[in-house]
Amino acid sequence: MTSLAPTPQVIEKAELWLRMYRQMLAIRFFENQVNELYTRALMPGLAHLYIGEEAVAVGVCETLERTDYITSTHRGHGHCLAKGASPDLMFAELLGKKAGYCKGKGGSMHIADPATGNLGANAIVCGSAGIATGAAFSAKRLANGRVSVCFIGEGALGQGVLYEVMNLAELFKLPVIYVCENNLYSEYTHFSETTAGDILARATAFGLHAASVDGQNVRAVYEHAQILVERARRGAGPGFLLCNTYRYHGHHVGDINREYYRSRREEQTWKTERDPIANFAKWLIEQKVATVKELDELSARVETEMKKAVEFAMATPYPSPDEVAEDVYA
Amino acid sequence: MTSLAPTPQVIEKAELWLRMYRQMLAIRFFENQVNELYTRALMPGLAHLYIGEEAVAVGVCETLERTDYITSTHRGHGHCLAKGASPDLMFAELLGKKAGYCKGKGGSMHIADPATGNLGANAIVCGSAGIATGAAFSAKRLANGRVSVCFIGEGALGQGVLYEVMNLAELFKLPVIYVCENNLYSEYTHFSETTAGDILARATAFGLHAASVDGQNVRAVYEHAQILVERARRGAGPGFLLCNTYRYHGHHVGDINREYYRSRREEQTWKTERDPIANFAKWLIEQKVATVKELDELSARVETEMKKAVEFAMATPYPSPDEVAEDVYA
Amino acid sequence: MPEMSVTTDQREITFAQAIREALAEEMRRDPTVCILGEDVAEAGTPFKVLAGLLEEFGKDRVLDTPISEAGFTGLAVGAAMTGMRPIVDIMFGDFITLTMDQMVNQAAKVHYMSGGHWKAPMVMRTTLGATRRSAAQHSQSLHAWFCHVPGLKVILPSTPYDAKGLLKTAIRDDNPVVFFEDKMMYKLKGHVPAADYTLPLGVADVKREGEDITLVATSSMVQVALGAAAMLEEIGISAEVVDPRTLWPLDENTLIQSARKTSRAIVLDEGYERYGVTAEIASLIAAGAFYDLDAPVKRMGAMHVPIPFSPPLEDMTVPTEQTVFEAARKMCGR
Amino acid sequence: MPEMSVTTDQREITFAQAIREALAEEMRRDPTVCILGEDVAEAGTPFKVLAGLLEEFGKDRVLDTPISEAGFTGLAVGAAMTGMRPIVDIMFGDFITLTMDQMVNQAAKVHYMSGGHWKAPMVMRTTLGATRRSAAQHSQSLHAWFCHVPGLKVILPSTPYDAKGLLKTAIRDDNPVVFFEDKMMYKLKGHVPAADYTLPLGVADVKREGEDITLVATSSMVQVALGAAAMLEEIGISAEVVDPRTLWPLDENTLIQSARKTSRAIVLDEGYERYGVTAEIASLIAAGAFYDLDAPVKRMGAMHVPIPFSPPLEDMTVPTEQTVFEAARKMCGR
Ligand SMILES: Cc1ncc(C[n+]2csc(CCOP(=O)(O)OP(=O)(O)O)c2C)c(N)n1
Ligand SMILES: Cc1ncc(C[n+]2csc(CCOP(=O)(O)OP(=O)(O)O)c2C)c(N)n1
Ligand SMILES: [Mg+2]
Ligand SMILES: [Mg+2]
Repeated sequence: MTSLAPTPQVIEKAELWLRMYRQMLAIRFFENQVNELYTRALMPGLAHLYIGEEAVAVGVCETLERTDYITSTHRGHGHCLAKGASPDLMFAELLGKKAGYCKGKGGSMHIADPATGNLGANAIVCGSAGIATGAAFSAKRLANGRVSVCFIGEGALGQGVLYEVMNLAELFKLPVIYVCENNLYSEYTHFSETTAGDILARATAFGLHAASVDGQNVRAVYEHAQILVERARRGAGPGFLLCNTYRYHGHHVGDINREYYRSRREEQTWKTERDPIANFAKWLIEQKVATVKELDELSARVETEMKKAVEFAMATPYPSPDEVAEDVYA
Repeated sequence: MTSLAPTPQVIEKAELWLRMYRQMLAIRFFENQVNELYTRALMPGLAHLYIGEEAVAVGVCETLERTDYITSTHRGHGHCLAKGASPDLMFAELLGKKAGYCKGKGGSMHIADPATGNLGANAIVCGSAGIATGAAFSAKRLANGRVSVCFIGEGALGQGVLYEVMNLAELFKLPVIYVCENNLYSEYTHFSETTAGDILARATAFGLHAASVDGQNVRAVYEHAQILVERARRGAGPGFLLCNTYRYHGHHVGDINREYYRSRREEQTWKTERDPIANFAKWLIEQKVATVKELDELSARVETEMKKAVEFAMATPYPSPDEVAEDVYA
Repeated sequence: MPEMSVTTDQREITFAQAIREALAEEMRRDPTVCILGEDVAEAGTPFKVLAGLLEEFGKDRVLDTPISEAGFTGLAVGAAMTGMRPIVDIMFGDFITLTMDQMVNQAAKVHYMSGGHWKAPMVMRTTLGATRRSAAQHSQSLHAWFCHVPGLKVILPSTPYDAKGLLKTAIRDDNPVVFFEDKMMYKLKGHVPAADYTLPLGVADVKREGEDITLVATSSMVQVALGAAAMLEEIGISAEVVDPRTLWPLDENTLIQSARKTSRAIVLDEGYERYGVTAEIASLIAAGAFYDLDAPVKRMGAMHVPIPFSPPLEDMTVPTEQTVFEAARKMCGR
Repeated sequence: MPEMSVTTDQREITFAQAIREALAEEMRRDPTVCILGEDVAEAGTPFKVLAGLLEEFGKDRVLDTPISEAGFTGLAVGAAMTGMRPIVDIMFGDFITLTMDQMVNQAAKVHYMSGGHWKAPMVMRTTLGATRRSAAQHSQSLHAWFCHVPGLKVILPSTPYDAKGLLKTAIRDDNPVVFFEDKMMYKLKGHVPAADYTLPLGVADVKREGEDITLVATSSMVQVALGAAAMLEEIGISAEVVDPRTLWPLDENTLIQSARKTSRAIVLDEGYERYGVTAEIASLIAAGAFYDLDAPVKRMGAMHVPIPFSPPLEDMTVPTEQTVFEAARKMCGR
């Protein structure tokens, strides 16, 4: 067994790497609980799991300050957690409980949290692109140094409003980064059937600084995001980060039989060869940032935390009937 | 005085060149009459003159068959005439008369003519991009060999739906060509203030075959359009033609004082140095396709034709009141 | 499509099957009919309504699109103008927000603006209805917007029989037609004859005859009204349930005559109550049955709130058998 | 802005000036107020309503945008959520079709969906009204759509005084507000005090008192109603003209009380009559004044046709002083 010490760069960032690893675990265990809640018919409606894509949310959000903004998608739990939300209040929201982030009114697809700069998940594909761009507009006008990150799936490339706001962002030189998670499918259709031309070119055509990255490698995501965030923050304008990734589960928790649109083999390859958590763990161990045992313990702690969060959410009450008409107007 | 004979290529195309010249004159004289009708308060509403841009409509439409489709814009008289419409029925439409192309119900911004494949002018910027793409979809499905041309101003580059339909056109390999007339302004704003990045790149990013051309040179427009039309017709997919041009008049007939958004000098330069008709006339004479006298006579004939068309339109009646509720449903 | 083999006149099929049959029959009948939408091909839509159509009609007629509601709706307008009869599938009615320009400024107006020269024979199929725990952006019933627009026709079927007959008519219609399906109704079964039939637009259907009160109900609210009518019967109130079936054209006369007969009316629709369908119908009845009404026409639609996710809250936002029963009982003075 | 120097209480300014003053005053008062739209800066909009604002407030606060109605409205939603108070300018009301997703699925719902955590204090200014010979895509009055949507507020001013006071309130409101201006009214003059004032939302204004019939009228129809009322006076009919001013919130009570007093009501609005504003108000009055009405409530809106270009046809599509006069006379039995 080799016993080389970790390199200085690794030591310097050890805390960061471990935090990122922890966040990725948090997302995975959170989503496992969601899946279980659904399977046990304890969750109202549906949910879209982020499992497999953890490195994207974590890699990007770790480059942000708490006061920076994000907008998210229907597949939003990962972004939300990575930006710092509490699992217990998230589960409460998923169950429609009053203690939830949105008092139960939003549910899985609308979690929002001003405390962590989360402007909200969005159930309209690309529905938050305008909002994220507008948050960057405010940041620039109010000169508060914030940046705004707009998470979108590659399906959102079909929505014209994306091109409208990228054009606006570049014209106004706004500090916004569009992070496109290409997980190969939008619902049950492969992206190549719906996406002509070249994805990055669609951003550079509007003048954006664009880059592509392996979305299963959290360090790579982090490094690329850092460059775009730094550029945006110093006023150099908007960026676009294409993250190539994969969702392990169905489009939503109820999408079980998937063979008609993608093979089990394909799923298996991604899971075994390109798992962002397993590969990151391997690297952390190789680099002596942590031992197997330490990582196992961390994993157990995070899993327990998620179970407790679910228990909290299950026990907490629904909103009372009179709340239905509250919050329509500010 | 040199007396070289015209080259064989020129002779071969002489008829074509003269027809194109005639069409350009027709547009210019048509629009002059429109301006006069407005000035004399004889025309209801407003109109957007095509003067200065004649080479684009003519150069493109001369590559099309009568059965091919076009869609047009608020600045649509030129496209309409170039595709073969009759000035008298157009004037009747502009005056809201029953004899007009749309029985007076459409007016300047909605002239449509099935006989010449004109799917209609459109008062929504980029409003016809979907329609033109759909016509190409029909052409492909019905295998009738037609192509579809979508005229848009550069202002339409701001509308997201353009990118949606370009993507669809490329995915479905539809025979549609988007002809973008960059006349530098959308209403009172210079295009550089509203258009980030690179225009051609916006089309190529979606996989379209794209080209840029001097829109004041009708032969150049014709040649570039021919390539794209030919490609589309043989099933090679959609194209995008950027035509750089200029409108001599205001955004609409009432836009008289324009110095706050563009200089008289700029206008003067385009008019004197880059006039598509004058320059084409010069070339026709140089190439011995026609003499000065012949062109002058042609010009006089066309002008007279337009005056007669106006007279017809002035004399013809308005629709009767009961027609108001007709044509709502087919 | 196994249901095709059942040919007796007692045949019962689901609402989803009825839709699918209508589409398949019209596609067989007319080669210009095609379907465009997100996940309509292999997946047959998330609601599986179109399952099997790809296999029968192929990729040229059942086309998966990018997530570009405006784009493919616009494409359909142009295709309709030039010889096709496209059917666009807008997965959730909430997404019609993205198609309003294509539908309202283009499709609805092209016939009129061109002086009758062009027409746009297309159908938009989309959904409505809450109580699926889908929250505010996947639960709206926005059909009132389209009803407001001249040039469009608007259909809201409430049974498999109506769905099939009206959809076939819509596809053959030369105008842009919007067809709203209640998401919660896809599994509802009902009698649908195996033989070919169509139903006319603009003809209301009396789903249940009664004497004491008229319940005008659309789409999802028809079953609610029938349930309430059954409850009312138990306390001796005879309710008539009238389903306009198409909101434009609208069979005013049948609605008004029913209200004149019963002298009382409640109008039920799952769209927002304010400035919606219930307002139009209530004001027509209030005027048309002015001299016969014993009580003001009552309107019951969705509560004026974005649809909440939380189940106990969501359930409060739409009329139920119980709330309709109570309103009717009160109106009848019991 | 030369009109600013007139400070007597008799000051008369145009509708356009009133709008501009409201904007300028609020922009001075609150640095987070900014304006986004097409040709709003140097050009001050095609209607010249914003002339001078760029000069006073600069390019950072009066921003020309590309022709991207969805994009810049969406941007405004996000800006509103994060500390700005944007005002978006949608040149013609017909183009709101392009903004429906941003306004309805985003702006209107974000406060509720987030459990009250985020809010979107923004104003959309846009136009309505026909008879400008602008044809079907530049003449619509589509405000009924927004009225149908919980989470939005909708204002339709009919005088310079109302316009200024209501716009200032709209800008200070913490919700998304849509403000519809009648294009034909920009040159209408009226009294507007020089001193700062605001007007509350949800309070109707009786523009003229009367005894025999109530004319409820919005926006462009208020002047029509007043003209008709003057004609009616000559034949001895006293008409009350009530302007709701804001359609959401809606001052139901004032409308109903007026109808109860006069026992007859006509509701006038330039939107399409079918499934529009007149339906909502007529059904409210029919129910609220049920026991006091001598005749069915009459609705007068735009004819159910796309607005035609041809002047003699276009003029037939909207209510006029003459048609309102005749309807009212008939209703009063003359
Ligand atoms: C405007 C709109 N159209 C359609 C849908 C239905 N829908 C929900 S998620 C989805 C696919 C999104 O794909 P992608 O953006 O790649 O995200 P992913 O689910 O892969 O994370 C679709 C079509 C929607 N929510 N919004
Ligand atoms: C969707 C939409 N937004 C705004 C307008 C108002 N408008 C009419 S023409 C025009 C400018 C169009 O510019 P461009 O496309 O360059 O065409 P050009 O007038 O230069 O020929 C604008 C903003 C419109 N008609 N439609
Ligand atoms: Mg995807
Ligand atoms: Mg231009």
